[in-house]
Amino acid sequence: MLRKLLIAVAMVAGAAQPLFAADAASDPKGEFKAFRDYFTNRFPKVALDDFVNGPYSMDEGLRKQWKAIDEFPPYDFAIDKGKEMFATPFKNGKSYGDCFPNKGIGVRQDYPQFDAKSGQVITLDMALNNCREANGEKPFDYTKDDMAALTAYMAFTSRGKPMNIKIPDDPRALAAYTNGKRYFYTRRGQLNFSCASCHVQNPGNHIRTEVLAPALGIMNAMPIYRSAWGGMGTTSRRLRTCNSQVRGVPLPGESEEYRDVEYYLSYMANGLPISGPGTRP
Amino acid sequence: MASTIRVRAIASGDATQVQALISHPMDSGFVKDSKGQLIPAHHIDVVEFEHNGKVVFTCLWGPAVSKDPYVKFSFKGAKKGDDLKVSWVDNKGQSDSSVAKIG
Amino acid sequence: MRTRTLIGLAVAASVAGFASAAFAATADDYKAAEAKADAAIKQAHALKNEWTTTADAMKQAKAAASAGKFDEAVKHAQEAETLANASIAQSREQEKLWPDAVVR
Amino acid sequence: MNDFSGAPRQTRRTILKGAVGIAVLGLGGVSLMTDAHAAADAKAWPDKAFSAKGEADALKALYGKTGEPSDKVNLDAPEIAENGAVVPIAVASTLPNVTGIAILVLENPNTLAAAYKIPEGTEASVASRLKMAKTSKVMAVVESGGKLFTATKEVKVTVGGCGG
Repeated sequence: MLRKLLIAVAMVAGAAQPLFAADAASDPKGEFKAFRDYFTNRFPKVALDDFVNGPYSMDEGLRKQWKAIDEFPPYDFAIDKGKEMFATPFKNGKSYGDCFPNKGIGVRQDYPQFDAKSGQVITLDMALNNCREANGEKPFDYTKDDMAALTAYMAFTSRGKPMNIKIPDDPRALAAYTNGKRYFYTRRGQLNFSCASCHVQNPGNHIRTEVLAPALGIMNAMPIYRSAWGGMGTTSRRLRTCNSQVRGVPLPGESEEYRDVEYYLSYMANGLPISGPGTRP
Repeated sequence: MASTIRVRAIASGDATQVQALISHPMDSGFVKDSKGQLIPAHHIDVVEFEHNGKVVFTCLWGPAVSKDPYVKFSFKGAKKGDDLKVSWVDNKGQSDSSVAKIG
Repeated sequence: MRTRTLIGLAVAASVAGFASAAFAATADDYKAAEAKADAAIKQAHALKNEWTTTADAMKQAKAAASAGKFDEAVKHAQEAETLANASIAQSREQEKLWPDAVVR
Repeated sequence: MNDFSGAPRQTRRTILKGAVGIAVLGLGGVSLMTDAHAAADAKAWPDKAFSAKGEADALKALYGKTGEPSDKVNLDAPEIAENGAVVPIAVASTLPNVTGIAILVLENPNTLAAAYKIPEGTEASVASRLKMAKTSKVMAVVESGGKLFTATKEVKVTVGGCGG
């Protein structure tokens, strides 16, 4: 019975979509323009650069509370911790800065990157753990604490810089982009939601109790201090929470799907300013 | 260990605006951990702000103050370069203090 | 709003009663039900689309089984199998449907 | 005079600290603030007021009196809290001789959330962030010239600040 019901739900959902020539082939440039047009047409009053502020760009009452909290935001402790970690050498004398261009300062907007050598998408979080392992240190947990502090500091030094994601002329890069896009639009979990169900079709609307953030620029605010967590979380933590919220079992932090969806969404946000670290309800 | 206290104190004319953020769990005593055990109340009781030997502001906080608590107030009589001392003590007897320069 | 309806339907589905075993189940009955559920869960896992409710039902099944309540254990294992199969069906549908949703 | 002395806790401390505790108790709340080694002192914490249920009991325990509404008390709180765990709430007043500000969340398990002592020279204005268990009236209380004045506003909470 359940099965029939769900299939029925899925069919209805499918039929309700506009029937474009449905194929999985990717045209990043065309999709970039369509994605941007969709959000700017739907929210003509929201300034383009304001989309990176997520639900606060959609709701006046929330925005006021955000401004009050942002006067002295709770992620300040994470920025300071990350800065200290950045300044502290590994046992071999090297440090995080040695793994990045410009010593890691003001480079957040260039991630994720497609890495031709490994043939996969490397996010900032993954680059940090790769850096640790290359220097004989153990990798950090991908969801919070140390990793969130490091990425908070790196985002802070990159604030205002426009997102700058490249899809090199390499079929594997395009495949990663397409995989991210697939993950973003695929319904999952018992509630039968895709990322897009919330963040494309319903930004600004309430779901249960939250005001949904627009997908445009959603990665620019990472990592975030989320009141519901009572602490900092990385992109992986946020994606894991999204999965659980639709009653799906989350994937491990920085899974290929998570990295690819970050690649897709960050490319869609090209040109929009880095606003992380952010606060969210 | 890094200080638990962040202070921004800015003198403008006669008044000095003070904002402080303190790293503290502020456990209410009503929340259960992942094993279903109640996390005992652990919160800051008192925060004191002192300028030139005079207490200029006192916070008395209960468990309903948010995690990593924040407070903003203004007082008169200080000038740029003065010290502002901030100290807190919690219900477990832990404490910290810090001296900030008024900017 | 469509999403509301969807939540409604999915929630309704999750609380709709599962056919409960109308017999006194044995440990062997449970083992058979568990094996079937595990196979479906394994497949859902390979598709990276397990549902949290599937995992919950399986946990309840195991707990009931270790308490010797096999009727209940079989019921929960069947529930888990049904949910796992529904998630597999969802994945299969979505393999075809997702491109329709892309903003282009 | 403000009754910030918090009798029960003081009594316990008195037992612990003997004569010193008694001496401090005798001096009362105001003298505590000019203590030579001036640092936050848990003895100043009014535990009776913080464990009180209901506005009347909380105010009685904290100030020894009840208040009356006043349009000179300005309570700035959101209509809908983005999350009950972090609700920005600010209180300000144009009343003269303000000596204290308190914030009460009437539906919280314990009504009193925070109290502030305002010595002379400090403005009658404070902003802080509070937890709210559920939708509730929030009451700002200002002590001015020995009397209490209040302002109340309902804040809707959809995600409570007490849960996990």
